[in-house]
Amino acid sequence: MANLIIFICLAIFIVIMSLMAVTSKKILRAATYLLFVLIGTAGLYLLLNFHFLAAVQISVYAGGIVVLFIFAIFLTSNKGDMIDNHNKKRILYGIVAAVAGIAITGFALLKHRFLNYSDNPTIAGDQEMNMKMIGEALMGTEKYQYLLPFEILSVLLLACIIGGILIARKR
Amino acid sequence: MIKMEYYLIVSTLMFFIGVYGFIARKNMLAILISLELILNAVEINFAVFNRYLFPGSMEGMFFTLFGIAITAAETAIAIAIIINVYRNIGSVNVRKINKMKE
Amino acid sequence: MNILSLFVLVPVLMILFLFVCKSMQQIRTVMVSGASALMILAVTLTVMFLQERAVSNAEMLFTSSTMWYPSLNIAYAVGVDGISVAMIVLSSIIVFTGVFSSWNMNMAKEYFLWYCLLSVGVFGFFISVDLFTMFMFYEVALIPMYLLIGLWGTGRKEYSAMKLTLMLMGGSAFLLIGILGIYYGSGHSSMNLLEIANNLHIPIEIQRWVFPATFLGFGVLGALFPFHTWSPDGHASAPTAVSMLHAGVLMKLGGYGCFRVAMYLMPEAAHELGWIFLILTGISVVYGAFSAVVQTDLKYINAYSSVSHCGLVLFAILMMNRTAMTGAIMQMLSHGLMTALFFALIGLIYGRTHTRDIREMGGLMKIMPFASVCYVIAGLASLGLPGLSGFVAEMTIFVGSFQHADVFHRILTIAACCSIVITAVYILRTVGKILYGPVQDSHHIGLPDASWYEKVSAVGLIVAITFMGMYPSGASELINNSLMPIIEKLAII
Amino acid sequence: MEYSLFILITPFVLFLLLGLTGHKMKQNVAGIIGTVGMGFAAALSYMVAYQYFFVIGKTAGVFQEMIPVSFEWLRFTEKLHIDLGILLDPISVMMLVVITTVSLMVHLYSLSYMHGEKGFQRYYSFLSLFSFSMLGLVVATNIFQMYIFWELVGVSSYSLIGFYYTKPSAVAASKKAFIVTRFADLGFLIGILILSYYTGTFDFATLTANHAESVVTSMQGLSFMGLSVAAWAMALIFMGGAGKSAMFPLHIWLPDAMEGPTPVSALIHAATMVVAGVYLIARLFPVYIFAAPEVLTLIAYIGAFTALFAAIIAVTQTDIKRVLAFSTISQIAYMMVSLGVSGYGGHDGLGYMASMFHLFTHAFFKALLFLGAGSVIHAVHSNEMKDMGRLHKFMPVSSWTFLIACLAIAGIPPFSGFFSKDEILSAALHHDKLIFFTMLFVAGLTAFYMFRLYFNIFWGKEKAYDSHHKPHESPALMTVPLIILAIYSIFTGFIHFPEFISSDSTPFAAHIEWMHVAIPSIVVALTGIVIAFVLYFKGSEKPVQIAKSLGGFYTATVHKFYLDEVWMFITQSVIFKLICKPIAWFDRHIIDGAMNGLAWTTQKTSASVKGLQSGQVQLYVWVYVIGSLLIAALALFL
Repeated sequence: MANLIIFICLAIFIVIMSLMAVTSKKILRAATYLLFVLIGTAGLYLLLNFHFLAAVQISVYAGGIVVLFIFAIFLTSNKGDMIDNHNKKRILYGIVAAVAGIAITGFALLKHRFLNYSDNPTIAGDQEMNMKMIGEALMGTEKYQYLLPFEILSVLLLACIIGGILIARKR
Repeated sequence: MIKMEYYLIVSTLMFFIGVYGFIARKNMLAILISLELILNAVEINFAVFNRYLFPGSMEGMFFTLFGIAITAAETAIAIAIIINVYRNIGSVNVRKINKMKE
Repeated sequence: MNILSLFVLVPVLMILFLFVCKSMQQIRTVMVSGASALMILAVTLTVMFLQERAVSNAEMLFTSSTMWYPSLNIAYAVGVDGISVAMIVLSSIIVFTGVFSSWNMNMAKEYFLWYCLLSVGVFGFFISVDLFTMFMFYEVALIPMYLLIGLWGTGRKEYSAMKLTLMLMGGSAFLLIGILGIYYGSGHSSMNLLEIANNLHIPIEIQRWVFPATFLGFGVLGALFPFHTWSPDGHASAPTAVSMLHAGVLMKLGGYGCFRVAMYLMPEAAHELGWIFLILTGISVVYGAFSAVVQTDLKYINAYSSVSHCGLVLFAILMMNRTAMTGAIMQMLSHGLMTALFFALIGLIYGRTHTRDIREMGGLMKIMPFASVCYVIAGLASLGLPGLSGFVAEMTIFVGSFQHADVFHRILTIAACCSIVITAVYILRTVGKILYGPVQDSHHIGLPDASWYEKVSAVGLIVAITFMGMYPSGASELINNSLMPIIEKLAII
Repeated sequence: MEYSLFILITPFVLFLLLGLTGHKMKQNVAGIIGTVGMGFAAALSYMVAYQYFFVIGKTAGVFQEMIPVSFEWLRFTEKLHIDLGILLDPISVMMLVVITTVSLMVHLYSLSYMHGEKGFQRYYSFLSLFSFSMLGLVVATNIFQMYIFWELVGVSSYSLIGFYYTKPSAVAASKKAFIVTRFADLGFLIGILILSYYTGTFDFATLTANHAESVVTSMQGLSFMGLSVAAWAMALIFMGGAGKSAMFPLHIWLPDAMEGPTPVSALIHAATMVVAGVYLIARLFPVYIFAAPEVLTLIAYIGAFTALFAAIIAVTQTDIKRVLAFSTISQIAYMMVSLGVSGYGGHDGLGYMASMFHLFTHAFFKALLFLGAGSVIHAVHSNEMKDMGRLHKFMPVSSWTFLIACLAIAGIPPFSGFFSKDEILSAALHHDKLIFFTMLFVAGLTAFYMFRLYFNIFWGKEKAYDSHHKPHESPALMTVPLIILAIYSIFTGFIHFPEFISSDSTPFAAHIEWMHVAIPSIVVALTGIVIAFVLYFKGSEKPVQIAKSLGGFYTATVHKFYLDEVWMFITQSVIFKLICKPIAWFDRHIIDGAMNGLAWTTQKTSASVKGLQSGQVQLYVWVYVIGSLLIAALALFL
């Protein structure tokens, strides 16, 4: 029951912050709202007992990406950081797409009965994810083990670092 | 009891709010922020499905994990590009980036 | 090596040589020697063909075939009968004279490169007996046209080049449908014309839609009403030699294709649907002539006259008897030669007076007698003066067409006959306006007459026209025997 | 008689020689080469005639047709093929003589008349071409060969009328002549097509053999729009003949054709080419009379009308060449009438014989008239009668020869015209009284206008000639042909024509019907001459008064009954403005417009679709989202 209350609070917080993030006139505020959304998401992960994931979420997203955003905003804003949202037509388009999407997806979601569905996650997996298991899964090459994607990801990140430097450096 | 649908509704809302932002905003950074929202919503879904439908396994979680890493990479590159564009044309308004079209 | 492949190989070699050419002198040497080689080849082929035919009664001679795309049975199959030989001779004459007519082109190297590519397409088309290879060469002939007109043309050249290419491409889309229809309709086992004609049968239900597609596809190139409008604009903008080649040879591709592919492979549908096209061609003949009467641009006059004359070719083909078809092929030869001559002379006149408007010219006979006399000869050939090629071709067509006993064919024949009077009207109007009378524009006084290379081109064509006009049985014999297979096929129905 | 081929080859070779190398020759050289060559051809023709009529002569009482040369030129079908050959029979041999004689005279005359003209060599090469084609026409063995040379004759006539090509009126006249005759030839061609389709042959011999059996049997019972097919075919062929022979209403080109040099008018537009139509009808005469007699009646009436019509116009013309041109039309119409009223065989075929006879005599005296007119024009440098008068004392030879020709054409014995015209009239008398009286009246008119011409030129009032440039007699090169032709005009009448030429090649006896025909015609002719003498010999004012009293009729006649204007209207306004212009407009705007419209539509469509490809990723995303939502909705609700 307490979980439910926490969830509801988190859910309302996330939705409101998301809305603020996409409607805020000032880009720096938008970035801040994004940060709140991400933190809220980390909260959801904790509720789901994905502790490691929550940690990663906060460290990478909140610690890394949002900081990146804020630097970028400082580097690119000239007079104030106003987002002049005058294009009514575009906003209308966006609203149409969003509302329609929510309606259709929501309808599908609520109508659908998922298979293997257990109403009570505690029965099946209500325990903390073992760090040892995560580490083994990341470093192994067996089935359900992810060394190869992990390595590929590291190469990707390397490529990103080089790419980022190359693109952003002064000529 | 928190039902799975509750999580999904939250992620759906987040996703389409992101879509709205992507379509409606002009500032490239704001678009990128919307993009983060979209990705985040998807990642929540992975985690939720993992937990509720396949509680014994960890695929969903790892997918989320990799997703976060790739998002980070993508954002880094995107921001590098945006900064570069800004240097060249002095704006981050997407409507003004049409040099290649002409 | 098959002698026929040489016709494709020689222009290809010319292209290769042109790549390494540096000076105008070298380019001209390559072009003249190449074109002469083609002429000599054509004459050799004619002689060899006549010798060979005396001993063999095969439908096509010098055949050979190499499969190059087995999954669709596409082969590089070549072979000639009397009709193709006649067309090859015509093409070689026009390619040869065309070289002399474009003696002083700017960007000569590129120009002649495309020119040679065009020749590859033309010769390749006439020697092929494989449907797809034929189609491929057809396209090879079309594409250079766009560049030749678009880059070296005059006036609204981009518009005309675009229009011409698009319309012909539209035609070839139909053609492709037709070819595929034939291939699959005949049981997708061969693309070879002879094979399909002799051993396979296309069901009449398929013929009913394939025949119009094929005929229309080739008909667009043969300036079939109402798909002829590329012709006036295209010819008006094209440079001299391109006009010559286009009107002289390329438009013949249409007639030849209608005859070789549409009529030969689908005789049942030809009998059933021929009347529709007969009416269209009948309209072409008269309509083209009437339109030519009021034109003021020399090239437009000639283009409409081509519509009329090429209409007569298709008209005669659709009459489906031996005499008329002989006439059709002779008309192709004759029209090819005289139109080429016309365009060569128009190019010559335009190059000097810088106008093609007949209202702005007059009395050229005094200024450039040689060119004017040639123009008169071309005109007389066009209006069917006995002794020149136009007469024999037209008369063969008329006599042949009149051999039908029913009123429909006869009325059409008589209507087509009327065109010779209208032809006389517009030819004499033009001749009277530009050549005779007092000199209209004082700037024209003192313009030089034809230079030696222009004379070579004009005299070459006149000789060919006169030869054919004086000794028609040569051409007639060459063609006539080769018509038997198709006549038999048409007559069985 | 294979050597008759050289009659054809000589002028052709001359044409090529003079045409290709003439401009490098001296004028005199070219002229002499041409004349000598023509002389050679003329000598050969006389030899052929002599041999044909007197050495080979008749077999079984009939002059046989001979084909000394013939080869296949172009094969159409198994049965139909064009042969080129030489057919000798009485009329073709006669034509050979006429053509080469007149042609030689013209060649000779032109040496002096055209002296110094620019394009002298060209002139001679065209003359040779014309002679070649005309000779080829008359010896044609088949109807298609005739058509071939028929066209060639047309073209050489075109070139010669337009000889002064810098003169717009000459160019227009040549164009008109060619197109009008070409139009008529269309009928000829269609006629040939019909005829050859049914009979399966082009050959004259086969067509006319056994009372035109092949035509009669093959077309029996066939009719089209109420007329038998044979009649259609023959009427269409007559149309061709009418075009060349300038029958009403296709005569309009002939007066204009006088723009050509005068000797050309003499050769082509008086003596030879214009009688080709008559010759054509004569050649196919058995076919006409047995297969399509109704067409012969038509020919007779058209001929009679044309004769009268042209004679009336001739009375009022003031350009001397035009008077002669209308007189030519009128005289050719005589020949046509004569064919139209003729029967077949023996004395019934009198009209046929008379027609050929008149053709023969007319050629000489009309050529003489034209050459004489040329001589006069040469002297006074004008075509108009008002610039002439009292020339008799300046140029006696021209005057006397002209007088002889006038007497011949007026039909005064013993000049040649009397005999031939007399035969025509008596043929008409026995066939149709109406035609007879018309022709008799025309004979009077002829006498009147010819003497009007004669008196106006050589007598009447003397005009104020330039004192430095008094008219003078033409040089000998010009007067000799005049004299020779005058001799012909006097004596050819005495040839006993029925002996040589008749409808079935069987000689018969014809005699002059003094009471019914000859005396009335002489009286009528003399009346005409006397009226002319009274009115014009002294140059009185009476003609003007008469003209005034006639009022509108006179004006209409001077304007040739406005036929030129009618033709002009038809060609310019109807054909050019109402047919060609709209068609050209239709082509440019409707057909081409449709094609361009197609292109335009494609362009517009792609332009509007192009808006979607704005390069704005956000829009793409929107479309993508909406699209995927639509698909999702479809999957959900369907």
